[in-house]
Amino acid sequence: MLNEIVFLLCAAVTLVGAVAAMMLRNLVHCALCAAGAFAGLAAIYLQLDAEFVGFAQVLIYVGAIAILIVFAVLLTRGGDVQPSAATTSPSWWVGLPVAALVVASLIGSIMASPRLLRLPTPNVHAPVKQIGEQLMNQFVMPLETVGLLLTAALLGAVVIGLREPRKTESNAP
Amino acid sequence: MESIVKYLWLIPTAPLLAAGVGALLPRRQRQLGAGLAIGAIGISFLLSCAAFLVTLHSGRVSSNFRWFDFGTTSVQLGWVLDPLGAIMAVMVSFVSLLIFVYSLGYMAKDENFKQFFCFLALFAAAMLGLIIANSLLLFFMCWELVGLASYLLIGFWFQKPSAAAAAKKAFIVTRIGDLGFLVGMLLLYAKTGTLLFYDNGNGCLDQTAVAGLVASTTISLLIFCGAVGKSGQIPLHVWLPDAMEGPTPVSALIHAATMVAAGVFLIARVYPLMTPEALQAVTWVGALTAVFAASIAVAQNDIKRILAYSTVSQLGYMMMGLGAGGVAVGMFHLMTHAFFKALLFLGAGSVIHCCHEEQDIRELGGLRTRQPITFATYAVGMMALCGVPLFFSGFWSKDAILDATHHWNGSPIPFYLGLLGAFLTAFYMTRQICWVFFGKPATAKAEHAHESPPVMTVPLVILATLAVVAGFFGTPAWPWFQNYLEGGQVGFDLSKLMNEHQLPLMLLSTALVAAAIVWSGWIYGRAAARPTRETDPLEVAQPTIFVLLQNKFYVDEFYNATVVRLTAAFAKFSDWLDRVFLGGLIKAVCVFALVLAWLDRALDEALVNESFDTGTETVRSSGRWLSRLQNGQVQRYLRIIGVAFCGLLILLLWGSR
Amino acid sequence: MLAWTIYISFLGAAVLMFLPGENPRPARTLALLAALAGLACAVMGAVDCHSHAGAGALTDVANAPWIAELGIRYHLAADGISLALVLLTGIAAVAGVLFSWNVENRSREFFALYLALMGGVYGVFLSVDLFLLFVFYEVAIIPKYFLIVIWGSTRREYGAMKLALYSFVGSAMVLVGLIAAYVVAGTKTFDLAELAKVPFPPAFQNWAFVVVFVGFAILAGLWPFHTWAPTGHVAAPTAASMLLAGVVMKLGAYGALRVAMILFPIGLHTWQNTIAVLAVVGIVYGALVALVQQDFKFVIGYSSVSHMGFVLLGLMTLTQIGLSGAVLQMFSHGIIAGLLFAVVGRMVYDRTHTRDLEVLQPMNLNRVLPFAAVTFVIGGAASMGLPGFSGFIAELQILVGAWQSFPVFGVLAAVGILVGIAFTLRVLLKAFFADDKVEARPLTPCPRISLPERVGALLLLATTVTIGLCPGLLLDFITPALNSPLMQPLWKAATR
Amino acid sequence: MILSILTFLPLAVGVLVALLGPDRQKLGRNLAFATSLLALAVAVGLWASFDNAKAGMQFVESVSWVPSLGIEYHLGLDGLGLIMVLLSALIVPFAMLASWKIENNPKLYFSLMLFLEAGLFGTFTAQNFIHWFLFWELSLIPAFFLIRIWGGPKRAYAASQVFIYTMGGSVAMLAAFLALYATTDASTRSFDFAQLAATAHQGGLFAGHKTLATAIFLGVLLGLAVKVPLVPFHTWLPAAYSEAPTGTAMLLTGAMSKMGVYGFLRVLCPIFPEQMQAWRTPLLVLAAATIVLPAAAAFAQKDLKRMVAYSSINHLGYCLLGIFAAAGLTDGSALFPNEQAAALNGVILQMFNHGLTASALFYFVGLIEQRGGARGLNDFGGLRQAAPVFCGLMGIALFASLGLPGLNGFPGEFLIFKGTLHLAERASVLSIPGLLLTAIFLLTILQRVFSGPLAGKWNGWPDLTLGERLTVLPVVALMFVFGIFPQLLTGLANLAVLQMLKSF
Amino acid sequence: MTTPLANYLILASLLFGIGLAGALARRNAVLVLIGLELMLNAANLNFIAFWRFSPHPEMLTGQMFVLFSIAIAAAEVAVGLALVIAIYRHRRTAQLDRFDSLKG
Repeated sequence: MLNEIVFLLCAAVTLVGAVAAMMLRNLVHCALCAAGAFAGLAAIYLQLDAEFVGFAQVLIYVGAIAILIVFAVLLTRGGDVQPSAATTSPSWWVGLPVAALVVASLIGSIMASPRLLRLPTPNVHAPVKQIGEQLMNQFVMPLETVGLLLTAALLGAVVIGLREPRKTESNAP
Repeated sequence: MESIVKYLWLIPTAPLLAAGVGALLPRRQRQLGAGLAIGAIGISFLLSCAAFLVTLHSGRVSSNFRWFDFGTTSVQLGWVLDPLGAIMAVMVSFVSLLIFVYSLGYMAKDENFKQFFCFLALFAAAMLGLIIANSLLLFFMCWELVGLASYLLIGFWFQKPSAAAAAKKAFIVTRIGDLGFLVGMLLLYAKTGTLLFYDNGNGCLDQTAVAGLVASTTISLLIFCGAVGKSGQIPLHVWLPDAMEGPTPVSALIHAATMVAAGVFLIARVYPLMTPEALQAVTWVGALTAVFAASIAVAQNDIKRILAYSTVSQLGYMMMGLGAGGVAVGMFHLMTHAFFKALLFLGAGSVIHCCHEEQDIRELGGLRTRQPITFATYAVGMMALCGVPLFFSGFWSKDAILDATHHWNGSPIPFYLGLLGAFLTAFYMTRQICWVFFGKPATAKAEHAHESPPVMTVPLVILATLAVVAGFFGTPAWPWFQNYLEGGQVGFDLSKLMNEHQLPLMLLSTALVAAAIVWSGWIYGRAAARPTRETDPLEVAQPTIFVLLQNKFYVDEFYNATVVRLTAAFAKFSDWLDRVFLGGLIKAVCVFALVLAWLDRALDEALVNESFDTGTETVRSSGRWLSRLQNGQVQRYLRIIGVAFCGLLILLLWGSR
Repeated sequence: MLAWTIYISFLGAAVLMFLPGENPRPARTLALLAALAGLACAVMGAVDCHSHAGAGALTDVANAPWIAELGIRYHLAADGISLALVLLTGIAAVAGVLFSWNVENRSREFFALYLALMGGVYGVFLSVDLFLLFVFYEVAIIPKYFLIVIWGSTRREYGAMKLALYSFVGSAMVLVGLIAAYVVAGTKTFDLAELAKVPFPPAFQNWAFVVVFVGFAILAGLWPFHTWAPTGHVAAPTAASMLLAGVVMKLGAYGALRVAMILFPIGLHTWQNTIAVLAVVGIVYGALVALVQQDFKFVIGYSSVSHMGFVLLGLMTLTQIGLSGAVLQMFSHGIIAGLLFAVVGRMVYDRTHTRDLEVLQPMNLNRVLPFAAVTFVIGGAASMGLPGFSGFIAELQILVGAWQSFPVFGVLAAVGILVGIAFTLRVLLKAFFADDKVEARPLTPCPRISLPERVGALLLLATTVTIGLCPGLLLDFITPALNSPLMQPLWKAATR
Repeated sequence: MILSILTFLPLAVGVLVALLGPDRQKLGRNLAFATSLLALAVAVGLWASFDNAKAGMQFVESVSWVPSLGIEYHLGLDGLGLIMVLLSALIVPFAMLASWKIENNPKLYFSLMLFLEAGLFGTFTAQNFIHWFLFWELSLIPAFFLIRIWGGPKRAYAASQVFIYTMGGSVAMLAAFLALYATTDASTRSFDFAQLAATAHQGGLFAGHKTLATAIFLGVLLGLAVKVPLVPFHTWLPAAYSEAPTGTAMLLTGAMSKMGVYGFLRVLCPIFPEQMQAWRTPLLVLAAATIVLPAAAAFAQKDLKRMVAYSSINHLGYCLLGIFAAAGLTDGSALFPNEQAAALNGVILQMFNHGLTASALFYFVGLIEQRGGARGLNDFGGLRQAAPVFCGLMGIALFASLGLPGLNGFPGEFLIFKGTLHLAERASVLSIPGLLLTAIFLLTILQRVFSGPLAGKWNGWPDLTLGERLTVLPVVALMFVFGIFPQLLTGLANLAVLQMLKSF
Repeated sequence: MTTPLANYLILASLLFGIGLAGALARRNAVLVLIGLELMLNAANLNFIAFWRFSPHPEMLTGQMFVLFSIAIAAAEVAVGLALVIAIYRHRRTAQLDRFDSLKG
């Protein structure tokens, strides 16, 4: 029962955060709400006995990504300062039904499979050590790849984000 | 005997060489050229005489050689010595000699003097070759060369278009006959396997004697075609009068004594081959020609033309004689005619020469006193031709012919035609003599005429003598000539002259001739004496007939309107066939191919290429249409992904049931 | 030895790609060396093969597993037919380089692509693994596209695209057929000799043959799929059109013979008459269309269609003599068409900048470019099929074969020869021997025919004359190849 | 070996001359002429060493060429071939002399002449169809260019026409021969003339295929008929001959037209005896038409060259008449060996002599054109006065052409008619008017050009120069020689004819 | 542990839907990126949930997947944001509907 309550709380936090992040006008607020949603998810992970993942979620999403987003928001603020400008895209009315449709079909399909409700909950014990061992043995190649990817992505991000060479500037009016 | 046969080939070869060498001489070597020719013909004459002497005692000798091989056989040529050839050779070479000499004077002023003698020599060579030939093929070859020489000589004054045309006409008209001759010869060749006349019993004439071979009437007639052409018989006589465009010695040589005689000689030569039917045709053609030409001669005004028609007429007599009486009859007239006709032509030449090339008898007159020698000899010739009795050769030879036709069992008509011809001959010759020699000179040309140089008159005198003498060798009383030819013994028998066959005939013909001469002399003697000579008395009397005769029965016009025009039309047609029809056919094929090609090209461009282009264009445009979905709006892509996801999901969920 | 023809070409292409600088001289020298080396390898391989006991039969050159799971092997082998065509490729390659001597624009890339094309062609002719063959076939198509699109002339994008599309449609058909054969055979091999032994069911053969044959024959200019040829030839630069007409069209014919006809003899038998009709139509049609073209190169382009019709007709005769004629015609046409294109594209067009016959007519080129005129005369004579040139012996054999199989087509093909004579004559007269009484139009002084052009032209002329006078040189390869076990299914079908 | 040398000598020198620099025109010309003289010497040498009494081929060379196709390099010479080789060797230097003053690129002109000569030699010596065909075609290309480049105003048309026409015929012939080869039983397959004839004689060719045999025969016939030409395939000829430069026209009529007749004798008759028999009547009619129609058409021409060209067709018509009459008499009992031999001997004589005469005529007409700038029949008149030697020699040639005895034209025509009158009576009677028409138009030439008053503008008309006299005198002399001693030729030809008759 | 799997899945669906709606409806590129992150997280939640309820949770595969996913998401965000900034610099805007460089 307690579990139920915790779950509902966490779910509520997550959903509210997500909704807020998608609906607020102020982009900084949006970023902060998103961070909230990420945090809610982290809680749910914990509840699901995936502690390592939960902490990783907190560290990366709430800690790093949200901050990055805030920075990005701040950096891209100069151009469209007029607050009256619409925050939604012109064809937002198409997007919402599509999203609704997707949700509906997903939920419909979940509901349509009653076996999911009756799945037993096995006991798990997933210590960090075990995760580490598996990462170093079975998943070492993907791990290395991801490392490489991260490095490349960072380098790429830096390169893209750097100011362009003089050439283009001089071309600009 | 043997030796002379060995050298017989020299008779034609000597003048041939003279002609060849003469042709290579430069033009200014006039005397040398003439001397060569005269010398050569002199040699021929001597050789001929020698040969003639030989034949008096012995029979026929021949010498043959292989010309070339074909298949398993070969074509043989050769020469023969027999009385027929020998007497002919003597006559031809002698007349030629005289004419050559005469030409020295006649042609003295011509710039192509040397050439003239060269041609004359060629002519004599061809004629002599023809005479001694022992092969129908060699005969034919020489025959053609005679044609060539006559072509060259008739057209000698080539600057005159009429002369050139006459030469061409002569060659072509005789060639028509020659083609018949050629075909006949080839048929004969196929039949006998040889063209030699005498070849130790294997020649074609031998075979007639030994094996009784007689060529078919077709062959005989075809060969006779050649004679018709060459001897100017109806219907191929048209070339002969025109041939008077040549210099007068040429006329004398070719158209009096020798060339035209070749046709007669041909028939005489192949006489054993001729079938009776063919001989009938020969007689008829001869008889018709004799009267036909004589009647034309009555209305002619050109001195040489009259003689030419007279020649045609006399040739008709010879043919008639050959057909009805045999070789000797025809050949005898040939001999005598050769002399007196040469005489007449040369006399006419003398007149023309001295009257500045005036040939119209109406423009002459009164020459009797101005050219006495010419007149005398001409009169002899005229009387010989007319057949004035006893002393003139023509009388005897013509009488023999009339006698033969009288006894001919084919039909009596040729006999009467012959009589008519004799009458006409006497008539037109008297007319001519009257116009030319009697009366007053009609023009200044005649007025100032003078006698010809001796180089011309001497041959006249010689010929005149012969024209008289020759007749005595063939009188019924002393038929030496006939016996010589036929190989019998001859004896003098005056009674033959007086028998019941000969005498009435002689009297009849004498009466006719006398009547003609008197009548004609009465008419024209008076007309010639008149100061103006425009119209002919006959024309006044019978204008229609006279005009018809004067225009030679319109035969030339008839030929022009039919044969010549047909040939031209055929030529035009052939040309049209080539250019328009066949050429058009070819063009049509080309056009067809080109049309096809353009069609194909259009097909390629319009259909094959177009369908490809349209196909690719369709693909491209549909792609463009689809690419409108790709408007670069990321969110739209996302939406589409979403919808597609839903679709997929629904499909999966509900589809799996 | 023969395999080196492929390697050298690709190696040369690779080296050229990395060659520094824009100077064309090293590029073309290198290309010439590579082409010469290729030719040398081909000749040596041929000599080598000739000295063997079983000259002409299929001899392995290289054989190694490639994609083992699918039974695909890297298997190169040569028999007389491929040898003849490899030799042709070698000669055409050398001549092509010589006639490209004046390419200044991006010459490095030009020659690299050129050599890559050569490599692909060599590969096709030498592969006996059908998958490998197909790969090389595709490899040959790509450089062709770029050669035309970058260095081409009239409507080059159109021509190149058309060529590429036709080629790809063809190869798609071939691929479908090959895979179907692979699957139906079930022997897990793409090896030609192995597959040839498989008795495919007749119903299958009937459609597979058409698909594969037409797929290949499109590249051989089979009517009515021929229009890529003139357009492509016109658009292509000289060397490319030489190769295109000279060698690439042979790829199609070679494939049709090697793959379609050998694998599906029953299908061949079914379709023999139909395809023979198309071939004859191609002969006459191509010649007729060539008769009314204004563009000099179009004439030669359509003449290629006509001549390739002879190849296809020869193939369809299904007689020894006809097939041997077809192979010889492939060789011969390769040489002659190369020569004619060289004259048109390099000697004439590069100097006068026009190919319009009406414009060329008053120039009276036989005065200005006597060497070109003489070359074209001889080339034209060879193209007409005059005796003494290679085309004669080839067409002679094809006609004999045609007489044995379809007499009527023999007559029609003879008509085609006649039209061929007509258009060759027409173009010869218009381009070179126009009436010189017409005042020659002042022509920008055109450079003399250069040494490489002369050498190239002489090489091709010498080849066609040599083969014309001593056809035995090639027939000694071809005839045994036709008798080899590989060809036996074909003869069986022919006697059916 | 000697025949190969004879064939390839002109070829090699021709290439050499063509490759000379453009400033060595005279050297090239002289070299070419010297070569043609050398070839003539070789040909005469062949004649001298030819064994007159031996039947069959002499100087045989036989090398396997393409054994798989039965193609051999097979050369040989019999009397017929030798006569033709002699004729070609004779005409070429004559034609070269006639072209001596060509100004436009003489080097090329003379080298083409040499190529043509090689083609002629090759054709007349080859004994294998393919080998023969090679040279047959080889001779066409130089002829084409000679007309195309050096011809008269309408040369483009004329050259293309001659080329397309002849090639059309050649293609038909080639196709027919290939069909013959293809349909013959493998064991007797051959391209060799003698072998084909032997097979045909044993009935081994197209047994049972009547239609096919006819088609093949007609194909070969077409090829030869165009070349000769046989009416109605002759329309290319007048244009070609009249537009060709003088020397080329001489070669065309003198030697090249003989290739066709030669083909009839060597190829068509021996290999297709049955078809010759079956088609005898139409062929004879066509031959008669070839004699009569062109003769009539010549009569309607206004252009001297065209007249001479038509007369050339007419004369070749006699050859064809002789051949058609002599061939196709295979039914044993009705053989006329002597007549056939006569006709064929006549044909060969006529071929040779017409070559001499017609080329001489073209030479003279060419001179007239060169001097007067015109060649219309009515453009001249009275030239005999200004140029007696010219007139005399041309007259000799004209009379030789119309078959005057004593000149070379006569023996041939005599023999031909000797044979045909017996073998094909009606056709030869039909053709007789041709002889007359020939005479008419040849004399018309003499009349219009040389007779009549000399027009003022031709007053200074030059007579033959020394060089021209030297050029033409040998030929005229030969006209006399072969007219008087035809045995010179029949001695060579007769054995070959007898040999040929066995397979007719 | 009574909360059934379905609840987690529904939560994930909702989260995904919200993210999707945001990504589709908002103009700002940064917000679209946030929406994407939400969707990614929804997926991660699914992984974890399925892992948790799988018969062999000791295999840890779900966890591993999520870990990598998070790492990749970090990289993605970094690059994405850098792109946004770069585009912003170029175009002076971060409104997505102004970008149509991808237009075909």
